[in-house]
Amino acid sequence: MKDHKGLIVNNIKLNDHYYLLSIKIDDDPKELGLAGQFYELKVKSSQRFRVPISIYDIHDNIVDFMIKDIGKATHELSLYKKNDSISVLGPLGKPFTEAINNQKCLLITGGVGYAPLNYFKNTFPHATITWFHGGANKDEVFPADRIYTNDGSEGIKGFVTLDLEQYLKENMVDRILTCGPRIMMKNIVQIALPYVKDIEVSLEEYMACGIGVCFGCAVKIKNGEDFLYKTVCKDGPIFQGSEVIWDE
Amino acid sequence: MKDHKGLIVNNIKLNDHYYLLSIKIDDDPKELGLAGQFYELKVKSSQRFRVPISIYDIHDNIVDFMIKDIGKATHELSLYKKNDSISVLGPLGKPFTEAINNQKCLLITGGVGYAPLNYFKNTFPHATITWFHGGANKDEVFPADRIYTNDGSEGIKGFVTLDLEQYLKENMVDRILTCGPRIMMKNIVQIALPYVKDIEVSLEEYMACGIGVCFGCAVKIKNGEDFLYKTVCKDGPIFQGSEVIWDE
Amino acid sequence: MNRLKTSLGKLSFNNPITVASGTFGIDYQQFYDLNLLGAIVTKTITPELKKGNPTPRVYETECGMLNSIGLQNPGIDEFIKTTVQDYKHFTNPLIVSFSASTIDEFCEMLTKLEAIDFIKGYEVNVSCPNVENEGLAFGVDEKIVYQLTKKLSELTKKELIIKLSPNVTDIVSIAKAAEEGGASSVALINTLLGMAIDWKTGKSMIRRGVAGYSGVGVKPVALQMVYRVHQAISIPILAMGGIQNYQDCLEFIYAGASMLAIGTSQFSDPTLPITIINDLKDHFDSNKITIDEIKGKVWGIA
Amino acid sequence: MNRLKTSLGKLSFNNPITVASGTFGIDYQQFYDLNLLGAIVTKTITPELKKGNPTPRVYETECGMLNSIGLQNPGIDEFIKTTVQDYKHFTNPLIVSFSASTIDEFCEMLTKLEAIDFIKGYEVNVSCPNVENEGLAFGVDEKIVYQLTKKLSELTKKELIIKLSPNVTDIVSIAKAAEEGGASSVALINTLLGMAIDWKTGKSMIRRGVAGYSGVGVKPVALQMVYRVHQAISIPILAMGGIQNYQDCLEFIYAGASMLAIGTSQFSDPTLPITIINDLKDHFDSNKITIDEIKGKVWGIA
Ligand SMILES: Cc1cc2nc3c(=O)[nH]c(=O)nc-3n(C[C@H](O)[C@H](O)[C@H](O)COP(=O)(O)OP(=O)(O)OC[C@H]3O[C@@H](n4cnc5c(N)ncnc54)[C@H](O)[C@@H]3O)c2cc1C
Ligand SMILES: Cc1cc2nc3c(=O)[nH]c(=O)nc-3n(C[C@H](O)[C@H](O)[C@H](O)COP(=O)(O)OP(=O)(O)OC[C@H]3O[C@@H](n4cnc5c(N)ncnc54)[C@H](O)[C@@H]3O)c2cc1C
Ligand SMILES: Cc1cc2nc3c(=O)[nH]c(=O)nc-3n(C[C@H](O)[C@H](O)[C@H](O)COP(=O)(O)O)c2cc1C
Ligand SMILES: Cc1cc2nc3c(=O)[nH]c(=O)nc-3n(C[C@H](O)[C@H](O)[C@H](O)COP(=O)(O)O)c2cc1C
Ligand code: FES
Ligand code: FES
Repeated sequence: MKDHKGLIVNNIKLNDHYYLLSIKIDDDPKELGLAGQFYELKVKSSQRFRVPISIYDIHDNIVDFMIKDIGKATHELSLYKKNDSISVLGPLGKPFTEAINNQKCLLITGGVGYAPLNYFKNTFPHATITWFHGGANKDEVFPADRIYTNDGSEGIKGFVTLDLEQYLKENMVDRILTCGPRIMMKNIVQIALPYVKDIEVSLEEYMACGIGVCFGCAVKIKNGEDFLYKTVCKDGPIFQGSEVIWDE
Repeated sequence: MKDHKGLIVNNIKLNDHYYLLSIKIDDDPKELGLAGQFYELKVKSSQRFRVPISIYDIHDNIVDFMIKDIGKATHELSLYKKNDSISVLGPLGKPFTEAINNQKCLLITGGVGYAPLNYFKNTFPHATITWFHGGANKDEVFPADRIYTNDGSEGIKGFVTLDLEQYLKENMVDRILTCGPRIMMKNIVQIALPYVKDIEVSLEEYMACGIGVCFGCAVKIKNGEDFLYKTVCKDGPIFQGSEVIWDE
Repeated sequence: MNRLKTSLGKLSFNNPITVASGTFGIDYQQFYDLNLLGAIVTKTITPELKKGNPTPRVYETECGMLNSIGLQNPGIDEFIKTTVQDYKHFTNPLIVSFSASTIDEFCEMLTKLEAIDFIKGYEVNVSCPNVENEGLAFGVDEKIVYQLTKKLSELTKKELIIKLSPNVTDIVSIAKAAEEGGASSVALINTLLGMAIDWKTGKSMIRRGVAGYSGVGVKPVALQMVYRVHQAISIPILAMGGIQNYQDCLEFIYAGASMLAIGTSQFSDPTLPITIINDLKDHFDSNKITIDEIKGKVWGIA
Repeated sequence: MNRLKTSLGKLSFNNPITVASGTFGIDYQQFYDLNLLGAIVTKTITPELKKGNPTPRVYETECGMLNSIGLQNPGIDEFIKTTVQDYKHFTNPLIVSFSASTIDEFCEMLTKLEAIDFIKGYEVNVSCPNVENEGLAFGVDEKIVYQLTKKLSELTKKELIIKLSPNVTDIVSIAKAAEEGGASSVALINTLLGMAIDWKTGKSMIRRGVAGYSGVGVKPVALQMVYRVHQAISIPILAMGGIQNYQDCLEFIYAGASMLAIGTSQFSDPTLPITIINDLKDHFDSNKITIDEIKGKVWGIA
């Protein structure tokens, strides 16, 4: 983890809402991060907090981020151009557990939750990966084995969890890895836990420090009969779905 | 007085510290202001207050401002480019009294205090004008009949008030008009008042509203044996030097 | 349908936007028709002429401004003779702000103002030193706020707004005292105490040292106070503190405000109150809601 | 010559920069050598484990941030066993912040901490609810601040800093109470009470509603309080509230601060404390001045 001076090498518009920002970081490529980890990007429109963005991919010493323009910071980032410099703090957080060879991994993502799993897939070519991806409409859709949209504008009409139970009944799955809206992940855990114990979820919370000192980004994690608050930025963002307290 | 949408038509660097900003304002040229009046320019670096700048000249519907880069707002303005737009509020304040034909006017200015008197001179070509200008060094010097610099790098070495008493003894002067550092104007009033009753000074104060409602820009003005506070932005910036209470 | 209609205790307004006392003057009519405002609030007047404080009196900080005007005003008699007459012909409600240094003086002022029929309400500025109480501001002491409000409420049937100071340990108890004393509404917040120093020289940027802090930097504090006061009292709230746009107004309405005042933000944008009224109208119309429907309806708190 | 040397009552520091309690943790050692700080201040601990408040707990506002962490901490025993041990080998002074809900609990905590020799001072956080006083914060009542400080000062010879809450009518009387009770210095300011609401939906941006406001927006208030407290007491001041750069530090030193803490501003720039130390060094060296020479020397006030 370092506060790097990054250099924008590319910023590609994917559609009206999504773009792919590529940042060159002068550091040992092996130190640039693992699937599930994220960076905190410094922007002008957010002076106090940085913007947490997952690693979408890494090649050589270039880190790619897939970003959805939803507000002032993510909009500002959409305007960055080649050769602009940017301060990026990372890699932060705990990664997804490594995939062992041939492990049957089911990835389930919603919207921009696609990003960290993309890097997971690229990192473990020898795992057996099946990917369900869902979104509100076709702008929210990226390559996957099964596509779901709420409005039916692409793939299957419905939530990404539509056929999940059916699929789990019919297929052997070692692990599920998921990132997306909280309600989606909550449903996945509820549906899938009887079939698959190892469900890793990637959580989000508003962050201040990003490095585990302020306890701003707390999430409720089971602790026996009780619970305790863990930090998304340092203890997470990856947690076991069975350990998260979903009702709040 | 209006909140105009101005258009930058020119921004010329005069030297390392001074520049001439020309702004086109779509309004009746006759309404754009008189010598001694000023505008409040809206800048990004100062979100609450605007920047008061005197009219340096007006031709057709273009208002020229002579600006000295001394801080964040005046620096920001130095970077404005042709075709940038800018919100300008004005003209504000009371102008210098008109010059009647052949009236012998002695203008005394210091540094950027040159600006409002330049417009005065251009406005009243039939007045008989003599101009003393002083500054710290040659960067602070602009065309005038007599030039003074503190460091002697141009013109006469010394304050602009150096030969003032001598000059007033030897020459008939109807009026003095002055703009510059407070201490300069104070000295001028002290030296010149025995010779010339009509001394108009142009005062400065930190401003909030710029239009006379907040009483932020107060200056002490004599009121019989007592005093009262008048506003630079509405009652001024032009006051009779004999009425100002200089010691504070 | 006018979705912007709102009211304080005894007064109804066409829209919820007014101006903060001391930041407004008749000169704004050069920029827009003042009748467009929900109401007009004049600068605080005092029993006698006040010269005001030495300068510098205003300073812009990173997130707001400091002011130390010192209530410069011509005194109530001159105000009645000249200043207030400028407002005679406006059709929207005129609210006059006043202050004094003893309770009796407050009462005398109110009696004088009662004679003027086109004054529709009063905003009582209790942030001034109380000479009968060690020079502490009236507004920091709930008992005194109660006494003062009680006396004033017996003297008028017009809208009586007590404007609270935020520089207190517990604004809720002060607001309650105003309510119990018979105020028909409360206004908050007046300025926080603040300061700024020139880091190069050590010079105070304001001649009096400590000054009043306003503008966007105080907004979270104002919102918190409006929320807490709204939870505790049942008379309406005129809210202010750092409002810069219609979104800020919505925050305050959700927190419990019935009416909103724009202060500091007018200085860089004289027509801002009108822009905000138009934006609010668009927002309420396109969302088909009214002020009453969302007032105080902040949620998600546990 | 080290022009940055400074001290609080019983402790000397190589430079005047420390960190604000709750905004700092050992993790910052990944960015710089923590020995470079004038001192280290740890997050407030309490007698027992505290889970903290529900989320959202943090929110960025236009001019600062809101937090409602709820003093999440493992409790003093766990702190002594693990957290504090991480700081054992630093050579700069270690200051431990703690809080409790009764005076007795405060005293018990101090007694436990006294056993640890590498703790050089205490910052007593009095912004917490006092269960013996209707749950009002300790720090709003001068009598209780006096009592608490008196008891604590009798139990230790180490630096005893009372950290004051700004949410009071008169911070000066509270600071005086701390001084009279035997505090060797005071720290100010803790967070202001603030709030933020999502204007689109009316949802509180912080789960608890009211939260602590910090960052640049509170700077004028902090500066004002440091100035007024410095005029009134003779023990030194550890100042904080919105510091973003060395210029801000100079403002606070002119107002009367001996030592400065960086809080919120670290979040976007983890090495900021070090940048500020270096900038201050340059400033003091090139101007050939020391902290003591300018401390409290604000001028131009009349
Ligand atoms: C671990 C992690 C990984 C993420 N990875 C990605 C990614 O790969 N691609 C992507 O597009 N987005 C990602 N996000 C979400 C992204 O951080 C938010 O969309 C972004 O902060 C919104 O900022 P804004 O100013 O554009 O939006 P606004 O709505 O204007 O946000 C205002 C502020 O709210 C906070 N905020 C808003 N939404 C979120 C959120 N979902 N999580 C945390 N804070 C928030 C931030 O403090 C932000 O400054 C991730 C979030 C986390 C926590
Ligand atoms: C009536 C009037 C006419 C003026 N005419 C001119 C002119 O023609 N050309 C020119 O270059 N300058 C003029 N000035 C001065 C100019 O307004 C200041 O130099 C400018 O405000 C400095 O802003 P800054 O942010 O660059 O400097 P900073 O030092 O960073 O100023 C910070 C803030 O301090 C205030 N401030 C600083 N200096 C002054 C000042 N002298 N007067 C009022 N407020 C100040 C402003 O609020 C400013 O936003 C005039 C001032 C007045 C009052
Ligand atoms: C220059 C100035 C003068 C003020 N004068 C008064 C006043 O005379 N009476 C009063 O009650 N409040 C006065 N205030 C306080 C405002 O009415 C308002 O309560 C405060 O500024 C917060 O609102 P804002 O952040 O929108 O400015 C003044 C504020 C400013 C900035
Ligand atoms: C996230 C966060 C947590 C905090 N936790 C504590 C705490 O545990 N104890 C304490 O005394 N102050 C706490 N504070 C207050 C800070 O120490 C400091 O007084 C305040 O933030 C003002 O400084 P700043 O504006 O530089 O942040 C906290 C502040 C923040 C932002
Ligand atoms: S953001 Fe500070 S602990 Fe996670
Ligand atoms: S700046 Fe408001 S009265 Fe002059």
